Amino acid sequence: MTTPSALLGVENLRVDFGGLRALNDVFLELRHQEVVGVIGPNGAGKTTLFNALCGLVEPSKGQLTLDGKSHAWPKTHELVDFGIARTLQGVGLFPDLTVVENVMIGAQKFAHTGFISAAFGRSKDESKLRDRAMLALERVYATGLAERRADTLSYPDTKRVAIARALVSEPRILMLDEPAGGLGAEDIAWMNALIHNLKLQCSILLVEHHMDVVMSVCDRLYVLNFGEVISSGAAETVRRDPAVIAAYLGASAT
Amino acid sequence: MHKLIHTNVGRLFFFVFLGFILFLAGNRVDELRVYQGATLAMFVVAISSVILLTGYSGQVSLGHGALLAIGGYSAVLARNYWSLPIWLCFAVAVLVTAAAGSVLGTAAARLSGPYLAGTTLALAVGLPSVANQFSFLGGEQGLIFDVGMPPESLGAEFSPYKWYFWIAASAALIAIWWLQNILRSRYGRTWRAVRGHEVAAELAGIHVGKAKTLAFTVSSGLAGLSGALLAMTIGTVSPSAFPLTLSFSLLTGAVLSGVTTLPGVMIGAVTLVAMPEIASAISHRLGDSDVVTQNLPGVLVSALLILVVLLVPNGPVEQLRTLRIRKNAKAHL
Amino acid sequence: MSLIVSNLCVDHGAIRALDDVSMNIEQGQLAAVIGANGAGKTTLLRALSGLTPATSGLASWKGHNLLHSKPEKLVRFGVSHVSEGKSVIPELSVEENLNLGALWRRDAKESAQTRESIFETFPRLKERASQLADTLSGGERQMLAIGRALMSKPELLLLDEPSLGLAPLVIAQIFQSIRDLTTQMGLTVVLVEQNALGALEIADVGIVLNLGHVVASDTAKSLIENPQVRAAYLGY
Amino acid sequence: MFTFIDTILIGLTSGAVYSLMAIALVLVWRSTRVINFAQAGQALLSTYIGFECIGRFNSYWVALILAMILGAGVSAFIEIVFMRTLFKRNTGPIAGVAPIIATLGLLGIIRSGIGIFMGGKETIIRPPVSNIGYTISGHTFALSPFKLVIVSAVVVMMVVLSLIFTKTNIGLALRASAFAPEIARLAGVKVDAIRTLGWAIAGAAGAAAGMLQTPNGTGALSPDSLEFSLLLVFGFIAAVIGGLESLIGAVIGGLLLGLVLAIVLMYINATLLFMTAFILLILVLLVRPQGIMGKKGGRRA
Repeated sequence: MTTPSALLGVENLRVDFGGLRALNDVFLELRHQEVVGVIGPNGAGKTTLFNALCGLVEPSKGQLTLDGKSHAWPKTHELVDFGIARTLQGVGLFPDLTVVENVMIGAQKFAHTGFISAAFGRSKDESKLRDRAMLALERVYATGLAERRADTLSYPDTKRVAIARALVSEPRILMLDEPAGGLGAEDIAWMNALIHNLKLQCSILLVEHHMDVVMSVCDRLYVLNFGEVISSGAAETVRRDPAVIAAYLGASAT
Repeated sequence: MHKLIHTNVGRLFFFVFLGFILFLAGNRVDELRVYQGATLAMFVVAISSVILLTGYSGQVSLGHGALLAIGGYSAVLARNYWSLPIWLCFAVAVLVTAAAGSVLGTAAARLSGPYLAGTTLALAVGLPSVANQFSFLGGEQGLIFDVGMPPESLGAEFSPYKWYFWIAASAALIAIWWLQNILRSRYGRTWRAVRGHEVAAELAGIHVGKAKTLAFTVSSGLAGLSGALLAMTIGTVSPSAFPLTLSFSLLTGAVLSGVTTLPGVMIGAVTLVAMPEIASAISHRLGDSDVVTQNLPGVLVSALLILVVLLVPNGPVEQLRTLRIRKNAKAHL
Repeated sequence: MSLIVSNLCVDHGAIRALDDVSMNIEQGQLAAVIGANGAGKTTLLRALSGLTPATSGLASWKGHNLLHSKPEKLVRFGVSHVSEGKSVIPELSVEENLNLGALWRRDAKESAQTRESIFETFPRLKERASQLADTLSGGERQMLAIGRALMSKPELLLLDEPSLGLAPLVIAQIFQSIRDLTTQMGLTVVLVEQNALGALEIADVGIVLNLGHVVASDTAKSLIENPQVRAAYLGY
Repeated sequence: MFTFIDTILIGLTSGAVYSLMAIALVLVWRSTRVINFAQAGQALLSTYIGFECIGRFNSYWVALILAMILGAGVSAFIEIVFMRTLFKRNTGPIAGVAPIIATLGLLGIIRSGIGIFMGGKETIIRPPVSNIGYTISGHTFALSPFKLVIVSAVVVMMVVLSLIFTKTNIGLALRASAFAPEIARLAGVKVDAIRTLGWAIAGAAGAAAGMLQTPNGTGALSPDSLEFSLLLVFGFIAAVIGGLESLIGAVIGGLLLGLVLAIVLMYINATLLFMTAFILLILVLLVRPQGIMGKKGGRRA
């Protein structure tokens, strides 16, 4: 089912929580230079799908392919090495680090200073990491925030920094978990433009509730309901799918 | 000056300068103060070790005394059995304790807060009793730790206590310089990130278990060093030198220092050194009864601990910093 | 004599979750509050039941101020909240879950009667009375959660997404019982739902939230036809 | 054979007291998510109160009851005065550690405070009935009338506690507040008051542990006595082995620890007691990081 050229493919994914089946037979494909949206009503399993991809929950079964080759489900800390970076719904900045330090954590995979050299104060790649971090901050227009502590930022700013922290690892796949969630209209427009911009650099997998953002940035959509894919395809087609409309607006009670 | 401290070379000079000041100071005060200086240096290292573990990597240790014991005993054994030079004994203490810490840390990384607290507590209570089991550890009386007389080149008047102070102060300076370098490097950043948000740290490619184990290992190394210093200042190692109250005092020191800030460490160390003296002054006023003299330090330390946790939970230094940030934020508006 | 909310604002840290929300619900009405995820529906209920402190604004029930009171106090005043995600305690038995709602009541006989009437409404709960709530299906849990709230003799019932994660047939059942309960017991109900059409069909009035604002508020019938409902969900 | 029977008897009696202490810790953990290191200190304080009561009323039994009541009061006081303030203010980077540190501070104050006010006096609590073992066919077993009292007192208290928890409204409120405080509040339970009650019951259980443990040992009561170090450390290890969440777990943990320690004591060597407890703890936690009856952590993100 997966196209050989796909960057990332998921088939037959199943996740159980105790007796509850959170995901069943879920499939998904992300190709080069593509923005794919995962949508669906509350509790449909979208975040669970992200968590399964990131090794935060363990699938009961399912196959994963990276670059068309079958692959074991990665451990969370290995994702960066596969070129996958993810933002979290709750943002998850490190509160007592400065903004630039937060982003430098994302660039960890480029750091090579050994423990002994670090102990003797010879961290050679420190300035390189900082440069990378500043570059990433520039891409989200947040260089001005670099020296602020993360816990002093406004909410929209934390979202920018979180994206910069994901970008700095130069991912091929960027997973955004509700990038527009909790933002006001102005910031949503800004986020929309940013995602359009990022499209040029990497493929994006997106969970989002704001349908105008979804419709504006996504090439293709997967719609989840009750843990299953109820519709998938080009964004415009999916939006007209009666099954999707029913899932969102609810079926008649009688 | 402030800017200079922020470069690595600058800090190295700063530490050398600090060492020089200490050297001058050591020549100008009486024997008791010199002895207290050595104890102070020991506490600085020990509290830094607790701060690193609790403040930077977010793991609670109620049993640091046990790690100090490992360090103390290994230094003494290295001295007594292989007659190693004194600086090598300290190195042995650091390495052995770090190795023990890495084993413990691997187990600790799997445990969440209360379980880790319980395990370290049990270790602190359990470990010293091992000394009673094996005769080469000297049982209840323990072993004598003799670091030897100061080199003759220092002159005839150079007292042993001054020699202890020299050793302890230079060990502390080297350890703190070394620790600061690590905390400013990507390792320190990684620990703070793990404490701040484990999942986000993992997503950024950090192996959380390894990071925690490394923190435990480094912290243990420092604890081992301070254990050896403690053994040197009191001249022996024995189970009773590392009681549960030592572990608790170190935690108190760390809280007073503001668990997350290394610069505050002097506050904690000075308090721990000064406490017995303040207590004896007060108990003297109360008429010098035995029970008061024995228990007053405990009351004072504990009361201070509770007050700090209730009033300035992140320590005085951190509290000031937060105030400053708030002020700045207001100024921005 | 009704539920009056005016200019209610609630902040979650730096995020404003509810912005200047006003509504007026008559006693005995079933009001459906609908909107997509993140619209602020849950926050509204949590503010009304005292779980989340409001930043500013007013909310009153029968002339009594709801804000700045603790939830355990408001229960005694007739406000019962069934929070999101089937709010039952899985470690307790079905009967214990129900009894929990009446612990504060001093009228043992009447509470027993209330329990019987709940068992009549949801016979499934009676069959499973001694089982742990953990063994219940999703629909049964929702019934239990509503039953627990009813044990507190509420006059104002706040329901947070009772349809969440349930199969369509079960949703229809639950909605029907909510409608029946409202009519029979003369309750005032605020029903927060993502399942807009289902909720509006049983409701008297409807309120549409989007990004923390009220974007529409009308009788349920006319809202069903209203394009703003679709806009709030599907972006068109 | 006799030795083996004695081992089991010693293990069960000391295990019963550890269980009682572990129950106290579990009650506090469940109601406020705090490990109360001051528990042993509170037990010590209550036992001193009990000692004074014995002097005044000339009855161990009256003293036991009074010590439990006053122990409950002290515990409730600590919860209201310290824990509530702590939770209200506590937001900084040491949020997770602060309550532990505060209870350690309390432990220190209680111990040293008692040391100052009572340290000079000789204080001995004699068992109300003989603590000399029964002799059957020439062998004196490690089972004395007082040990029987200990075991039956612990059993009675456990039965009473489990009846309270499963059969009464208060018990229902206690369990509901422990498992799901928010739902309990929505159901009208005054969770704050229930937390204080949880601490109070824990205080009573700890007081009982102190009053039973002291005469079972040397009978000498002092702030640094071995008995209270045992209660502090072993009660705590028992609770952690049991998983911190369940009262049954606490009992299992206490008895398991008691038996294992008795085996070491009888067959190997008393100096290894603490080390054995540590190793047992590590072994249990390596197999089950959440303790025997503890629940596995949920989803992380």
